[in-house]
Amino acid sequence: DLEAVSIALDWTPNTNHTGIFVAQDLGYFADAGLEVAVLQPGPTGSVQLVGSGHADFGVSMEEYVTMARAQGIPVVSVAAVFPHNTSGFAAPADRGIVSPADFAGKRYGGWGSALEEVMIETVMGMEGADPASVTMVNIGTIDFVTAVRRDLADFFWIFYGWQGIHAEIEGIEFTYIPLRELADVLDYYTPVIITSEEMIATRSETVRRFIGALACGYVYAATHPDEAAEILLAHAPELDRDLVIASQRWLADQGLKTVDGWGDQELEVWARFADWAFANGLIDRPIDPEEAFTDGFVPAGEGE
Amino acid sequence: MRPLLEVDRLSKSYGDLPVLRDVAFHVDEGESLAILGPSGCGKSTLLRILLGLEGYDAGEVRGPVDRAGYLPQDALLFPWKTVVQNAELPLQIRGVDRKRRREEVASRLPSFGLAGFEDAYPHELSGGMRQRAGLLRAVVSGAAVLVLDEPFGALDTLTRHRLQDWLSGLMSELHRTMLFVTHDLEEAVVLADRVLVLSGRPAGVIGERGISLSREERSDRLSPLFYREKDGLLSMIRKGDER
Amino acid sequence: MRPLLEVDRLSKSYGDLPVLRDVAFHVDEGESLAILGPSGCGKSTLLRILLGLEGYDAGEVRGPVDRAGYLPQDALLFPWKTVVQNAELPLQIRGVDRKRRREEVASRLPSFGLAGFEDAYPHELSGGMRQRAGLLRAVVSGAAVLVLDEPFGALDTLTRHRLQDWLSGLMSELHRTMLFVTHDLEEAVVLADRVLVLSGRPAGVIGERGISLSREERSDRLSPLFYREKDGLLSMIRKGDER
Amino acid sequence: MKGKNGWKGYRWFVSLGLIALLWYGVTAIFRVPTYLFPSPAVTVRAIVSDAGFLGRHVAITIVETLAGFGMAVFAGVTVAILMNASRLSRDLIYPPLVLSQAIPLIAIAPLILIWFGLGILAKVLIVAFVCFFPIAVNAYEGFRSVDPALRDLLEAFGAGRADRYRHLYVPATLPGILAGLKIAATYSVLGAVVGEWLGGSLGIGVYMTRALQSFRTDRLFGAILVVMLLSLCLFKLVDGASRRLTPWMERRDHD
Amino acid sequence: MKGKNGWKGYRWFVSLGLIALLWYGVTAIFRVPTYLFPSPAVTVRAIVSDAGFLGRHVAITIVETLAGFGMAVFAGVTVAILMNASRLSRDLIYPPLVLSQAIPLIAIAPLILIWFGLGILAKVLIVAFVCFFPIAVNAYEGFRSVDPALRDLLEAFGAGRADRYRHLYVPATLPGILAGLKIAATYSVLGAVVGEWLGGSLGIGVYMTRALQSFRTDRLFGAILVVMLLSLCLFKLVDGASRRLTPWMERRDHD
Ligand SMILES: Nc1ncnc2c1ncn2[C@@H]1O[C@H](COP(=O)(O)OP(=O)(O)OP(=O)(O)O)[C@@H](O)[C@H]1O
Ligand SMILES: Nc1ncnc2c1ncn2[C@@H]1O[C@H](COP(=O)(O)OP(=O)(O)OP(=O)(O)O)[C@@H](O)[C@H]1O
Ligand SMILES: [Mg+2]
Ligand SMILES: [Mg+2]
Repeated sequence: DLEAVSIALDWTPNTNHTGIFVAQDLGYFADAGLEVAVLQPGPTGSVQLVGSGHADFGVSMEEYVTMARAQGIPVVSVAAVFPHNTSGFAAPADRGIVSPADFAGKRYGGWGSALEEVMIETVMGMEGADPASVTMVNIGTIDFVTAVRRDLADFFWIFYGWQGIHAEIEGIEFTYIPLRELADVLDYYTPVIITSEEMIATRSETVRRFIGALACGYVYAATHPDEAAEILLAHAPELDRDLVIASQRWLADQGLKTVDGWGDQELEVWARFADWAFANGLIDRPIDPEEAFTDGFVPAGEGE
Repeated sequence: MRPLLEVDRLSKSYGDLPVLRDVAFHVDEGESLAILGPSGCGKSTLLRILLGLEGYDAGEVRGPVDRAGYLPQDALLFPWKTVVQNAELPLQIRGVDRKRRREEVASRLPSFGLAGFEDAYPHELSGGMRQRAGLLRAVVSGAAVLVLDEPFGALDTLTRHRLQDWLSGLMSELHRTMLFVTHDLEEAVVLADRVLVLSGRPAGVIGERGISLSREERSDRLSPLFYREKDGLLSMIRKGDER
Repeated sequence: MRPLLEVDRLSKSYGDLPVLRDVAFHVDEGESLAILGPSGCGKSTLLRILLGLEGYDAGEVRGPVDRAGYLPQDALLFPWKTVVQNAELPLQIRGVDRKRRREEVASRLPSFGLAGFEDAYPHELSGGMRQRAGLLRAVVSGAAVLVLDEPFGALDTLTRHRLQDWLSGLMSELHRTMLFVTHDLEEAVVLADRVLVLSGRPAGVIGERGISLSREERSDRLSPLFYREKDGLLSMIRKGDER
Repeated sequence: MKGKNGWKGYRWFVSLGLIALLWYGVTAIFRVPTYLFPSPAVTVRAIVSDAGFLGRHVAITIVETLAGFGMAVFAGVTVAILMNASRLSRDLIYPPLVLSQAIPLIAIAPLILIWFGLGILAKVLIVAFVCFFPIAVNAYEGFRSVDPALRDLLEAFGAGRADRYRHLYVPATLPGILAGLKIAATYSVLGAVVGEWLGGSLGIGVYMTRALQSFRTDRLFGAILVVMLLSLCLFKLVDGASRRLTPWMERRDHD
Repeated sequence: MKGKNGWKGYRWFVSLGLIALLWYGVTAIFRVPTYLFPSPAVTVRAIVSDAGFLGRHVAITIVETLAGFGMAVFAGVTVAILMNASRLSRDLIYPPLVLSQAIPLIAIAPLILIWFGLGILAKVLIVAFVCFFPIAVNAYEGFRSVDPALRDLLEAFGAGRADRYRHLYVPATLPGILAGLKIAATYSVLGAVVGEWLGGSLGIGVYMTRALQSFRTDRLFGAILVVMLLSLCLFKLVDGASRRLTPWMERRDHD
C-alpha cells in the first residue's frame, strides 16, 4: 500500500505544474510507493500550508521562500523546477526597449510591490540610468496583453512561459529581456518545490522518493511536451488549450532533459538573492541561505 | 341647494360577498347626513367608495369627494407622529405654512380634551383620546366635506354629548357638508339633517327620514320631540331587521 | 363569596401624568363588575395593571389575573391570522387540541354573526366584526375571568342588544367572573352586578352601585326599573363631573 | 391568479431579455474586444462548448450554496432570537457579529484552508457565514419593532416564549426576515464562488480562476453568467416562498 | 437616559474585551504560530509600529467608505422608490439588481480598473455598489408592507406621491431601511478594501496585499483589526442615528 502525501500548488494549475500531474498520471508516484493528493489553494499560495504541516510539499518561488523564512516560517526548498529564472521584462516592440537603460522616462506597469521597485533600481543602476525617471503605473490584476492593447504602460515584468507565450499567440509584437541576462542576482529559482523542516527531519526518505518521482515527471514533460500538455489539460480542461501546448513546448527547452541533476540548486544563487533582498529592505532580517534549501534529495544524489 | 354628491344604484361585492346592492341617495351642499345600519352591512365600504378609495361594481357616483376631512372608523393616527403632527397633517398636505397650522390645531385642542397631549404619540393616548385626535384632524383640515365613520364610538356619555353639541354648533356655523356613519340613534338625531337607514348585508336603503329639530331641541336629549325622532328611527330599523 | 381580586390604594403615573390615584375596590368570584368613567381617565390602564401587563407606583393588587379572557379596547386581532385562528389562539396556547378548538369556535360563530367569515383576515372585516371576533376570542378562551375593555363600542343598537343579552345569559349560566369597562350606562345595567364609577384623570373611585335586577328585568331596557338604575348611575357620574 | 402569475413571470423574462439586448448592443456598437467584454453570443458559445466539465463544477457549487444557505437561515434566525432575549445578550452578540462580517475572507484564506480544508466543507461554511448576517439583522430588527400591544395580549392569554415567537414575532417579522433572505439568496452563490476561489479543485470559482489565468475571458463571462442565473433562481425561489408564507399580505396587495 | 446610554456603551466594550480575551486565549493555549494567527499583542505592536504610513492608508479607506456609503444610501432609497412606483417597474428593475449583486468583483477586476481607473473613484463606486443593495431591498420590501389603510387615508386627504413618501412610506419603513443601513455599514469598509485589493497604491487593502505577499501576518492582522473597528464605528453611527430617527419606537421600547 501507498504512503499518502500532499502537494499544494501555488495558485491555479499551469505549465509550471505539469511534472506533478505527469508523475501522478504515469504512475511515477505510485512506483515510488506514494499516493499523492494535489491541493489547489487559491491566491494565497502554498507557503503557510506547507509551513504549518497541512500540506507535505508545495510549489513556490525563491523570493517567497526567502521572505517566508525571514518571517520564521519553516519552509525549505528541496528542488528547483527550472535551473534558471524564466521571467523578464517585456515591452511592446515600438517602444524600442532592448536594455534597462531604455527604461528611463518610460512607464512601468506592475502591481506596486517592493520587489519590482528594487529590481528596476538594480538593473537600471547597473547601466547608470536613473530609476527615478520611470513612472510606476499600478495595473493591478490586468494582464500583459490587455495592458499592452490598452496602452496602460511601456514595459512589464512577465513570465515568458505563460504571459509571453500568450502574447505571441495573440500576435503582440514585443521585445523581451530575460532577468537572468541582466544580473546574476536576478537569476533566482522560480518555481521551486518546498517542504517543511519537520518533513526533512522526520520523513526524509519520503521526501527523497517524492522528489525522485517528480524529477521523472518534469523530465518527461521536457522531453514529451505535447503529451505532457495533454495530461495537464486533462486535469484542468478550463485552461486554454493552445496556450498550454505552446507554453509546454517553450518550457521544454528551459528544463533539464535528464533526471540526473534535475532540481539542483546552488548555494550561491540563494545567498546572492538573500543578501540582495536584505540589503534592499525586502526582508527586515537576514536569512541563512544554507537553511533555505537543500540539495540532499534530488536524484543525482551528489548531496552536500 | 344643489346635490353635492349623487349615488345611483351603486353595487359592490368583495369576491363572492355582496356588500352593497342598488344603493341610491344624494347629499346636498351644507347638509348633514347620517347613515345608520347594522354592523357589517357595508357603511364603511360606502364611505370609502364615495371617497374614491375603493372601486365598485355597478352604478354611478357623481361628484366623488376628492379631499375630505375623513375620520376612518379606527381613527388611524400615524404612529410616528405626535398628536399635533397628526392633526396638522391635512393642512400640511394642502401646503398651509407651519405657523398657521400649529395655531389652528392649538386653538382646537382644548375643545377636544387633548390640551397637554400635544406631543404625545398615539400609543400614549387612551382609545377615546385617539378617536378625538382623529376627529380633530378631520375638523381642522378645513375640507368642505366632513366624512366621519363612527366619530364618537369610543367615548363615554358625557364626553360624547359635549363633543356632539360642539360639532353640531360648528357645522351650523360653518355651513359645511357632513356625512357620517353612526350606530347611535341619539347621535343621528343630534347631528343630522337627514338620516339614511341601511338594511343588513348586502346593504340597500330601507328608509330615509329628515330631522327637523332646531339646534336647541336637538341638544335636549330628554325632550319628547327628541324622543319622537329617535323612536321613528328605531321603528324604521326594526322594520328593516324583520324583513 | 370570597374576593377574587382586591385592589388597595393603587396609584400610577405615566411620567408626570398621574393616571390612577388611590383606587380601591374588589371583585368577587362569579360576579360581574362594570367600570364607568370619562374618556382618558385611566380605565384601560387599570385593566392592564390587573392583568399584570403594566406596573404601578403605589398600592397593592392582590390576586392579579394570570390568564384571562381579555378583550383589549381596539380588539387587536393578529393580522396574519384568520377569524378562526384568532379566536382559537387562547385555547391553542393552553394546549387544547386542534379539533376541540375548532369545534368550540365553530359552535359560537353564529351567535357572534361571524358565520361565513371563518377564513377572513382581520382587514377583510368591518370594525364591528373585528370587535365581535375579539369578544369571541375572549369568551371562547374558557378562562375563569373575562376582562373586557369596551366590548360593544363599535356595534349598532340592535346587534349590541342581541350580544349583550346573549352574554348576560352566558355569564349567569357559567358563573364566570367578569370585569368590563364601558361608556354605555345601559350596558352597565344589563350586564353588571355592581358598577364602579371613576372620576376624571387621575381616576379615583367616586361611587359604587349594585344592580339588583333579575335577568328579565335587565333585558327590558324600556322598563321603569331599568330606567331607575340607569338614572342612578347618571346622577353619580354627573356629581363626579361637577367636582 | 394563474394568469396574473404567468404575466409576472413573463415580465421577469422581459427584463432579462432587455439586459441581454443591452449587453449585445454595447458589445456590438462600441466594438468592445472579446478579451475585455465578450458578447452574449461568444459567452453562450463558451458555456455550451464547456458544458461537459462546467456542469460538474456547477453541480458542486449548487450543493455548497444550498447547504450553506440552509445553515444560514437556521443560524440567522437563531442568532436573532438570542439577541432578542434581552438587551444584555443583544449588546454582547451584536459587536462580534458585525466584526465577523468585516473580515476580508481573502486575507484569512490560509486559516480557512487550514481549519476547514480545501473541500466542500469550507465553502458551505463560507456561504453560511456570508448569508446568515442579513438574515440575523433583519430578523432581530424586525423582532424589536413588533407591536408591544400584541405582545401584551399574548401575555394576558398566558403565552410562553415559544408561543410568542410562533404567534407573534415570526409572523410579524416575516416580511423583514424574507427581505433578509432575499439579500442572502443573492449573495449565496457568490459566497460559494469566493470560497472556491480561495482554494479547491471543483466549483465555478475554480473554473473561473483557471479561465482567468489562461486569459479566456469568454469562459470567465460564461461562468459569471451561470453564477448570476443561479443567484437569480435562488432569489426567485425565496420570492415565491415569500408570497406563499405571507398570505395575509398577498390578499391586501392592491395590484 | 444618560446613564442608561453610558451603560449600554460600556456593554459593547465588554463584548469587545471578551473577544480580545478569547483571541488571546486561543493563541496562548494552542500556541498557534504567529505566521498563521498572531496574538493580539503582536498585532497591536504591528499597528503601532506602522502607525505612520498605515495612517495614510486608513485615511484613504475611510474617505472611500464614507463617500461610497453616502452614495449607496441615496441610490438604495431611489431604486426602492422606483421599484415601488408600479408592479411593472419592480419586475423590470429587480432582476438586473439581483444579477448585478451576483457578479464576482474579482473576476471583472480588469474591467473595473480599465473603466474607472486605479484611483479612488473605482473604490467609491465599489463601496456604493456593495452597500446599496441591502438598503434598496429592505426599503422596497418595507414600502410594500406599508399599511394600505394609512395609504388610503393620505389619499383621502389629497396627498400626492411626495407626501406619501414623506408622511407614510419613509417613516413606516424606517426600521427596515435602518436594518438595511446596518447591514450596508457592516459591508462598506470591506467593499473599499476589496476595491483596493483589485489594484491601487493607497488604502488598507493595498497595505494588506503587501503584508500578505511578504508573509507579514502580524501586519495583515493589524489591518484586519483596523478594518473591523472601522466597520464597527460606522455601524454604531448608524445604530445611533437609528435611535434618534425613530423616537416613537424608542419611547415604547420596554427596557
Ligand atoms: N377589504 C375587504 N376584503 C373583503 N371583504 C371586506 C373588505 N372590507 C370589508 N369587507 C366586508 O364587507 C362587509 C362590509 O364591511 P364594512 O366595513 O363596510 O361594514 P360596516 O357597515 O362599516 O360595519 P361596522 O358597523 O361593523 O363597521 C363586511 O362583511 C366585511 O367583511
Ligand atoms: N403607554 C403610555 N404612555 C404614556 N401615557 C399613557 C400610556 N397609556 C396611557 N397613557 C395615558 O394615560 C391616561 C389614561 O389612559 P387609558 O387608556 O387608561 O384611559 P381610558 O380610561 O381607557 O380612556 P378611554 O375611555 O378613552 O379608552 C391617558 O391620559 C393616556 O394619555
Ligand atoms: Mg364600519
Ligand atoms: Mg380605554
